[in-house]
Amino acid sequence: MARKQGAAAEARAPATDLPAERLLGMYRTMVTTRAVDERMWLLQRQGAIAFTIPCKGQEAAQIGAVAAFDPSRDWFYPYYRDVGVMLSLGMTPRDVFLGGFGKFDDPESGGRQMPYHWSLPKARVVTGSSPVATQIPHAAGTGMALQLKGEDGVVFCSFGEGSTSKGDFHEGVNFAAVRKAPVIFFCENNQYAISEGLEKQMAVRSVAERAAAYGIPGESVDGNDVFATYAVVRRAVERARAGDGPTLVEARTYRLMAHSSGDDDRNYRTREEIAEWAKKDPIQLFKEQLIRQGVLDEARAQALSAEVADEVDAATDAAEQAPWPEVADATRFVYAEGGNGRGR
Amino acid sequence: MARKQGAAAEARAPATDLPAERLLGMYRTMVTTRAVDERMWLLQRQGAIAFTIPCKGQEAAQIGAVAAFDPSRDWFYPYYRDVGVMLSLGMTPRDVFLGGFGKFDDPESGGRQMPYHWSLPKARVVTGSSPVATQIPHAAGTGMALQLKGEDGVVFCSFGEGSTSKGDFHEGVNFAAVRKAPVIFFCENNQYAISEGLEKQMAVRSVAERAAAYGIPGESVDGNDVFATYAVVRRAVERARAGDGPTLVEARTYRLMAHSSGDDDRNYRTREEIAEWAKKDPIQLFKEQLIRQGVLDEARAQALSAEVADEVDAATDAAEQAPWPEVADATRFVYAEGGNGRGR
Amino acid sequence: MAASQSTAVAVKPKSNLEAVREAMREEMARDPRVILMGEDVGVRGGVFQASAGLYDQFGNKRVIDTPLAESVIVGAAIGAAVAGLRPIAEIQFADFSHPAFDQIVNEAARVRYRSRNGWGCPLVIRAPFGGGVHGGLYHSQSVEAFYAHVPGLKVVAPSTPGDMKGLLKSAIRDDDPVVFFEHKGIYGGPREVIPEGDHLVPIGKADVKRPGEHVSVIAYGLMLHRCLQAAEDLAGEGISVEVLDLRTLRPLDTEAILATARKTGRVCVVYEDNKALGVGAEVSALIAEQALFDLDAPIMRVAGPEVPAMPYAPPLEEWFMPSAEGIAEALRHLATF
Amino acid sequence: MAASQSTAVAVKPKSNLEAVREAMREEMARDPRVILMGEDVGVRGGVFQASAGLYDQFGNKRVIDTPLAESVIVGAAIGAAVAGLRPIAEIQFADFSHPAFDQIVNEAARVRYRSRNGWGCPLVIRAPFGGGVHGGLYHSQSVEAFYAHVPGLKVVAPSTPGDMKGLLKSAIRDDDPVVFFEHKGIYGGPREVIPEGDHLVPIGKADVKRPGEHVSVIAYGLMLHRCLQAAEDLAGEGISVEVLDLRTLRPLDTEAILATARKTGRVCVVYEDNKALGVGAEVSALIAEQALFDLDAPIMRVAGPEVPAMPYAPPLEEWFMPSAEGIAEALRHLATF
Ligand SMILES: Cc1ncc(C[n+]2csc(CCOP(=O)(O)OP(=O)(O)O)c2C)c(N)n1
Ligand SMILES: Cc1ncc(C[n+]2csc(CCOP(=O)(O)OP(=O)(O)O)c2C)c(N)n1
Ligand SMILES: [Mg+2]
Ligand SMILES: [Mg+2]
Repeated sequence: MARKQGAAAEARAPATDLPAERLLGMYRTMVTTRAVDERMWLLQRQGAIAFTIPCKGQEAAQIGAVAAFDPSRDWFYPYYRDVGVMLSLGMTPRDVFLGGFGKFDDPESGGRQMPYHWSLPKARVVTGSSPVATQIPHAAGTGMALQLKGEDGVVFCSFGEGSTSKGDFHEGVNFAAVRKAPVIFFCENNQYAISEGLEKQMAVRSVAERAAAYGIPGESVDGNDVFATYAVVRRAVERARAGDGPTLVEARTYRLMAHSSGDDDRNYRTREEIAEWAKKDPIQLFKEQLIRQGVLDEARAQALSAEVADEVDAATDAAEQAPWPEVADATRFVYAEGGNGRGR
Repeated sequence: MARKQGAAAEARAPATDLPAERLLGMYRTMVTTRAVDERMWLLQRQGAIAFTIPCKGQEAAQIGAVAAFDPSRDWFYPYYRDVGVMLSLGMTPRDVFLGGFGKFDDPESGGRQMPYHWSLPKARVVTGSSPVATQIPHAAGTGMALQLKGEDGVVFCSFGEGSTSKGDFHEGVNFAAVRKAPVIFFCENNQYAISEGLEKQMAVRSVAERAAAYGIPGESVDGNDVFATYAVVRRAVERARAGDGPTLVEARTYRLMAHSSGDDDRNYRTREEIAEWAKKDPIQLFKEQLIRQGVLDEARAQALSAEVADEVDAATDAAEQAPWPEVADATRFVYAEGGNGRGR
Repeated sequence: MAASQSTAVAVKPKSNLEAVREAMREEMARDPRVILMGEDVGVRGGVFQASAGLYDQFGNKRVIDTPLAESVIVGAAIGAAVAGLRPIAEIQFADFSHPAFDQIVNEAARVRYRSRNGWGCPLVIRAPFGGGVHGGLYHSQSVEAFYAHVPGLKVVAPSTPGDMKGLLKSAIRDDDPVVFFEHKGIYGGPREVIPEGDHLVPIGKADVKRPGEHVSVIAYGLMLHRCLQAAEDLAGEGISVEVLDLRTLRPLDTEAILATARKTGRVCVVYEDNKALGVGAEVSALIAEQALFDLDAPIMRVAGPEVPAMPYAPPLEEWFMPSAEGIAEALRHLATF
Repeated sequence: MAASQSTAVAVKPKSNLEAVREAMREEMARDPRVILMGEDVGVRGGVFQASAGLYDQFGNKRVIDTPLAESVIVGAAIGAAVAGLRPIAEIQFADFSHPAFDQIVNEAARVRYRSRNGWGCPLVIRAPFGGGVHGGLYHSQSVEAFYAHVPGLKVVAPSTPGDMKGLLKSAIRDDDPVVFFEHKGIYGGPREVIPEGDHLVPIGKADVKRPGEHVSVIAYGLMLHRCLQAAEDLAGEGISVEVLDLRTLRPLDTEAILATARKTGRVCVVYEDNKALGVGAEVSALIAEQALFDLDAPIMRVAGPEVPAMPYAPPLEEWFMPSAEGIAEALRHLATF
């Protein structure tokens, strides 16, 4: 299934071990992700926050992939678009907005970093930076640390397809492969790196082909399909947990919005192309799948959307009213405070 | 032929378009390469020069590969072990020794760089550094420049198998592949990166498998066989010159000596392994091939070896007596002298 | 704008961003060896629109959208430079020059020296730097000190549209690698009339942007403008401030630095980068070595604090960057020392 | 060696290389979280034999031969550090730290700050640096100034076996990333008796290696020894030289630097790196800012010349490196200023 891309929804196989309640939770997270994403865009356009970088279109890939992990023992290196991953791991809409404003209660950085630079120690989501692909060597190292400590955690590490052009991608995946580190390298191939289409990044047609260089499995999956993504990643996680090393998974998807609030995508792609992909909207697709399975119905979906809208409104207000970081705080934690102790 | 490794010399196909005289020249270059290499080792052991890094065992790969290029229009990015490449391109034993001592007449750097940091502008051999793999992006850029200028040169770029672990390998080969730049990436897989065997660098069994990540051909060839190496590289050069882009060629060979004069290889490989590979000595093999073809006979081979020995003696003396660089010269050419003009 | 070599007439005011674009367009039109490479520099015209229109004008062979990989942007530019081209390599944000550090410092800077002039490497690496744009931690950094430490490189950081254009054109014509920093906080303004024609400003020359008698302040980039503001404010208090724009950070214009130090005897160096080992450290050390007995006050430095980088939250960002008020305060202290 | 916290008895003299090896062995034995990773650190024991025997003692899970790729050596060490280990990452030669520059500067140095203490990055990056070993251009560089510019990093460069061991042990126990430079020119000697037992030397403290009255010379690494030699030579001429060993380059021991400057009023900073924006620039700027009126002479710097790196040929290598004679000459000039 992984390597085939079903043309119609019917052709996809939603067979899964995920219970109905879990599926409903995932659907709710997807709807919340979309609502948070759209609110961030709105806040930016209103001048309330400085910057946003939308994930619209990539929600199924994110939420399907992360569902295959065990939040009680696995480690996470998500990339900036992964609102869906973070909401799945316990971050709240308010947290995301706090990051957007740069408020002190922002759990990622206390307002120090631009939005979407995830960090959530309690969920083992490791702090990230802006230079892309730098987290890939980190994920390899964390995987090796788990091996050494005899723990059975698996590491999730995501990035865009453009980021696979970078040396750190090569070095990180290669080292993980050599040491059979338990890492899932999850590429959200949304077809563009800012303005540059796939063909400017690589001479292969699928990111999964890059896996051959490392002697690890490479899987390509329809990233707009939660079930398909979940199934492929799940298999990869099982392999990693069993000691069989890393997998490179490519989720084929599409960025429905501009690259960021600072981008204008009109000079590098057509409106028709976007419209074509919008027809495959992952939330719509997941909803149809759940309705067909009898897990969801239209009324419940609408109620859920209304609840989410309220939640996002309240979260926006809460974040807006939260305090700014104090200047006195800005010099703290350049180094550890309180002498020798734990690394963190 | 490229992907098969003939067990016996007889199984190899020495069919070639290279005329007898050319073959004899290549044989002479091989013998000279070996003699220069051994002399450098001796000089280092005598304390006359500071450092050497032997190429013994890799001569066939080097001389077979470079023979496939056109010295009148092609560009070269050899790596430190490529004495055979450089002697093929017009560098003399005296030049190599001048570099060994660090004398002013050293054509590479005027005594500024350690030995084996090739540079020979008249032959379009571009200056190199010590950090490995850095020349790979350069080669990609030179290939693109040739494309832009409408020239039909092809770029030779060599490196060891350990160096394929580096980000610059990935980034350089990838960019060249995307732009279909005319570059031959030639990997001399001598099985070790200092003490580290192949399995510590990659989870694939052949460097050629790395090509799949870039959508370019990957070829693996017996690098101890001049004819086989020449044939494979020749085909790659023809493709590149025709506009069909880069090829990654792996020449499987072996480093018969320690990594360098500073290395002791006894703790990381067995004497038996070395002895096994010594049986496949590339010079011996080439000699047998040429004798079988009637191009060479034992008497002529001996005479030639004697000539080379004399030449190498004379070259050693000449380099030893050459002047040191003056201190006053050391501040020159940090920047161009004489204002705006040519880049070099 | 002392150093302009142009005699042409003036027209309407331009921004620093327009200055960059014009310099590239003119040099590409003038010299077919000049190419531009970087992420999104093609159809997108660069994320700041610095190369808008160049792709249409010069085509995809000379305006090259590269893969997302800074080391190969610089590395391939080096390979093109040694082969006779004159590449401009754009790094999207100066913060992302670090993956290319080895190619810039160990390669580009050393090509000529290590081959004893066998090869040269005429290359411009352009990078927007600096803060005040809500880009913390990684879209606001000042990284110029790393490169200003490296012999073999030239490092330029202009502050005004005339200098921006004139220095970029000089950089493109230079036979050696030039790291060209454009402060993104002043891309939009203040605007300035740029002399028309082949306007060149020489690399290596500082410029007294405002002459003064009592105190000297030395700066570059956005900080230059805050220093000018402080000088203007202090003029009302009877303190006459000389403002020296370094413009080039390697090689430093030692003569101009020592001249202003000797003239006023009171020097403050202002920079947005972290203080320790920032560019101001060298300026200060130069003066302490060569003009110590001309000084009437300690050499002050007003610079970014010793935290890893400028934070994102507005109050913290404001805290990080030296302000006109803070600079005025320091100069007042020096003047009355 | 003033700052030792150890009270144990002395035994036979050890080299700096042995000091490094002992520090790693002891810390690995003491703390199972400590691992070592790098090229050839395993069976080969490192190209300088710094880790000889550790592979046999601690196995291939804790002594890891990495692929030939510095960015992932540091990057993976960061990932191991955040996950609770305490990696020592070896860079074979400091010249090859540049491919890892982004991981060191943008990542390791900022992990704690950017997560506001959510994560920490206890990591030691060891790198042999410096010249005098016929390694030009690329096996002799001094790269410490790049890292000493970066808040979030600690940068250490000891000169004597006792300090080498005591500071490496402190670095391994530190909760933050430490870049640890070992001058390869003094790996073999001079030897010194190292206090036995758990010998720790604190990061951030300079050390007066020779007290004096007339002139101060400030240095680190191999240059410290040349300064000691110069001081010894000048003692015969009646010039009493105080020699301050910086030991830590970030954070600088401002107090110790200002104390010696105030004591003698005549300061020379000596370093092997290129002069402009080398570590001495910051030392000089600090003094010029905080102790200017205690000075009786300009602050001198004796440093490597402004060429890209130390050349290979013996006469050029000798020319590049400050010599004891050259240092003595400068100190003589200062003393009689
Ligand atoms: C090292 C580095 N270079 C450049 C950038 C600027 N930049 C931010 S996102 C981006 C495109 C990334 O594309 P991709 O990896 O496909 O992820 P996507 O944004 O499409 O999800 C670029 C060039 C960066 N963040 N880091
Ligand atoms: C970036 C970098 N790191 C480390 C080194 C030190 N070093 C020199 S050669 C070498 C091994 C190279 O192995 P390989 O690429 O297989 O080439 P070989 O020497 O076997 O021909 C290493 C680690 C270096 N020169 N550059
Ligand atoms: Mg993308
Ligand atoms: Mg090898």
